[in-house]
Amino acid sequence: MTLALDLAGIALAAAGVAFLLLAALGVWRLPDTLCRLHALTKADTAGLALVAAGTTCLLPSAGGALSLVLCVVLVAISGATIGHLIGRAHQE
Amino acid sequence: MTAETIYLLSGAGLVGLAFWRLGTSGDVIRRVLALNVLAVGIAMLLLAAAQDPATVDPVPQAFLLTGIVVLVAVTAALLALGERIGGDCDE
Amino acid sequence: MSTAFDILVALGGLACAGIALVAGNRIGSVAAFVIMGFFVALAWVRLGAPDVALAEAAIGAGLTGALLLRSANRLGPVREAGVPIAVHGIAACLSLALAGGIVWAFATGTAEAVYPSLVAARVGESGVSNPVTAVLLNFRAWDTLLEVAVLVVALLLVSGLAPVRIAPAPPSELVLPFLRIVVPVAVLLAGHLLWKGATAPGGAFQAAALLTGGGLALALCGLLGAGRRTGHVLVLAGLGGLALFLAAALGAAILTGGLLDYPAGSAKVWIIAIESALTLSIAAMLVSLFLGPSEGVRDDR
Amino acid sequence: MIAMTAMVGLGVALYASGRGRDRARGRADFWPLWLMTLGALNALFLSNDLFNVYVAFEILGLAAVGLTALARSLAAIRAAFDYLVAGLTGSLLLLLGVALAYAAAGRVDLDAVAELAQTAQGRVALRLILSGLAVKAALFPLHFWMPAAHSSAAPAASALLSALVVKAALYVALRMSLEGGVAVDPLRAALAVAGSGAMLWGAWNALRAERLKLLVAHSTVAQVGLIALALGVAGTGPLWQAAALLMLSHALAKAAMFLAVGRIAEELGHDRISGLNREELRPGAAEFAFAIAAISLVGLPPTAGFIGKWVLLEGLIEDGAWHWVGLVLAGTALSAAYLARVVARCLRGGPHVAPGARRPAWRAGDVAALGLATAALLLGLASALPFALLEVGIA
Repeated sequence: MTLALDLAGIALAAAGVAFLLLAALGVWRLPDTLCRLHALTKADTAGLALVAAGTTCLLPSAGGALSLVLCVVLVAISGATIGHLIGRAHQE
Repeated sequence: MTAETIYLLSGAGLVGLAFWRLGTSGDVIRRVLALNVLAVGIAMLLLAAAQDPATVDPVPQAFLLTGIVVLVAVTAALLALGERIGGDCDE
Repeated sequence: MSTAFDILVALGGLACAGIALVAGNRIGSVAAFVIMGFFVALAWVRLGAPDVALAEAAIGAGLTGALLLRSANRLGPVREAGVPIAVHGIAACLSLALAGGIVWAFATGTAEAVYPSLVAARVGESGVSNPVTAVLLNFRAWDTLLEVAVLVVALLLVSGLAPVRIAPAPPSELVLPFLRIVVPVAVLLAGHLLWKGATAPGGAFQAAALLTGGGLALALCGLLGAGRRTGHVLVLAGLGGLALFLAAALGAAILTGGLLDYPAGSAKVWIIAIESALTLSIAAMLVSLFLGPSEGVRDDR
Repeated sequence: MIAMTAMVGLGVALYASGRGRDRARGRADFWPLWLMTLGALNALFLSNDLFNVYVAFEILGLAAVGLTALARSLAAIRAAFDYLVAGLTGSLLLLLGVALAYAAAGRVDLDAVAELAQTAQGRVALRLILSGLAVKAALFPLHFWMPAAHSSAAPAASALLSALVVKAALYVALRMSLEGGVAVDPLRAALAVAGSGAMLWGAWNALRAERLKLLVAHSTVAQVGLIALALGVAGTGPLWQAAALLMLSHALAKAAMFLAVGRIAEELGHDRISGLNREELRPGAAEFAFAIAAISLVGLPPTAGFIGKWVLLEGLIEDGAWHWVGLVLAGTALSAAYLARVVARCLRGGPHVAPGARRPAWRAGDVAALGLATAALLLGLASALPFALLEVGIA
């Protein structure tokens, strides 16, 4: 059971890191603000959520899981808002 | 190499970088940045010095908390002055 | 494994500091500075100082970064007369020598610190079990009192200079719901950190930083009135904290005969009361430091 | 403890002076800053812990910068920015030294200084702390920020800055030198050398200064040098009392001088030295106060400056340290020279003054300047009192 949890945790965290790396690559390589934003917002939020899920699997505890969920929700909300603001500023 | 040594080196590096910039730049924001980096480097050194395998000394940590708040206050003052003189502080 | 992590964090911090100090692009260098703040916070967690790490991430990186961005926007691009290469060389040599000297002195100076045993012996009497909070608000509360005075002086200086106020952008449709979620959460978390500071990492400064963040978000969207009333309220709240701290110091001196020497048994009540006032007052002062003086202050001149 | 009582008395005197000047200008911002300056000074004088000293310096530095920036001109704000950068660099050097002291001795109270002086690491820490203090006290190679800051501030502000703020760093240096014992001798020597450099360089610049305030500011550099020299050669012997007395007398005299200069500039409408002897204006109380302060700074007999220098010279001659004696005398001669440039023009009378010359009206500023100058004079006449206080301080 623990082994399965550990494996799942590692897999989730690795996937999350891959997403984050992709996001960074996107910001670095893509040509203009909107494209970069597109790469950044989605991949970033997903990456963080995956890393958080992986961490929960590796170190299961109710309180920790709750804080991580809070963390992910806050980042998701602010990421979306910031993306929106940057996009608007870019269009003006 | 222990964590202490690594952070000791990095703290000294930050202090060195900051002094170099302070000595060579006349730009308001760069100077303010250099002073902030200097403070961070000193904080790093202090924490690394307070590191002890057995116990962690809370007193330097309290110093640093005080130092961080003091520094942000001074930074705000510096930037307010800097904005008034408009960027370059060389004659 | 953890050594590799330490090295990565240390190098990351150094690299970001380097970028922050040499980048020609203002926004880029401020961004690098903020990222350096996060690397440094990580390093401090590794060095067993989560309280300081929290404060550095929130105040050192976050708030200072915001201040720097504000000024970077106002000041425009870097204007700098080129310095002769010789000066660069001399400065670099001196800095290197200094850094080397520091490494040597710190690496060989291994005196046993005298504080841990003192603190450990008396943390039970202090009313709180987080030693950092105990040091800040009981054993060395004098430092903390002086520090609040520093904030007040900075506020005086900034408000005397009457810098340009920030003109808030009209909030767009997505921002309002965002604020409706984030600001209450920030307030809630601040209260949590404040209360938890007695037993675990956290406390007045970290809570104040969170409140400041919420306040800045409101102010930048024009929701925290830019008028004279709000400015006065903020300044009054800021001064109120110092006044209350001073009153507490004097009160404790009258009760026990020692400045900031709280009556035995009720130290926790004193500390929590002072911390709550400090949280509000530090947050108020930091917001006013960022926003500049209220209209009222400027009218007087 | 040591110079505390005298300093507070000085603060009260400045209070009166400040009030007189500020009612005229109607500046509300001055008061809180002034209060903070004095509060920080008191905190500094009473603290026995290096980290307390750092935080108190931070309050002091910010308040001093606020005072400098009060003048609101671009030059003043520029000077204030440079001042704050220099001051913060100084504080951070101090903090670095404190951190190292913590690493080397495990504690940061002032009693640890003696312990620090025993080890090489501790001496590095002390060196860092001292260089931080030197920036703050505007000691010779690190004085670059000071003349601009002191000369572009408003007169009441410069009086505070020059008389008190600069002294704070010297006071801490004195405390450390006393705590450190014999082991910090090399540091004292460095202090003395820097001090003599400052004395000559400041005097040279003061001789060449065009404007009165700039002259007085450069004279502060020179006087700080003299005090540092006294500190440096004093060691733990009785000579440190001479340094302390010089500090006090300089504080009184320099405050009087800046206030007098402020009044003179107010009456004349400028402060160019070459234009001091205008014919249509009789010399007033401010010029008189300036003259008394100058006498005290040069160190002519009845003043505290004289007693301080006398004790210093006597001690040096006893030790046979003739090169220091020569330097002190040279510094004295130079300061006499640059102050004479002004005094000679101030106290003219007789045929130079036109018969219908206007006499400047008395103002609170005159009273303050004259009062402080008289205090400097009385301090010399009653110099037994400060010495007695200093004895108490050491006990």
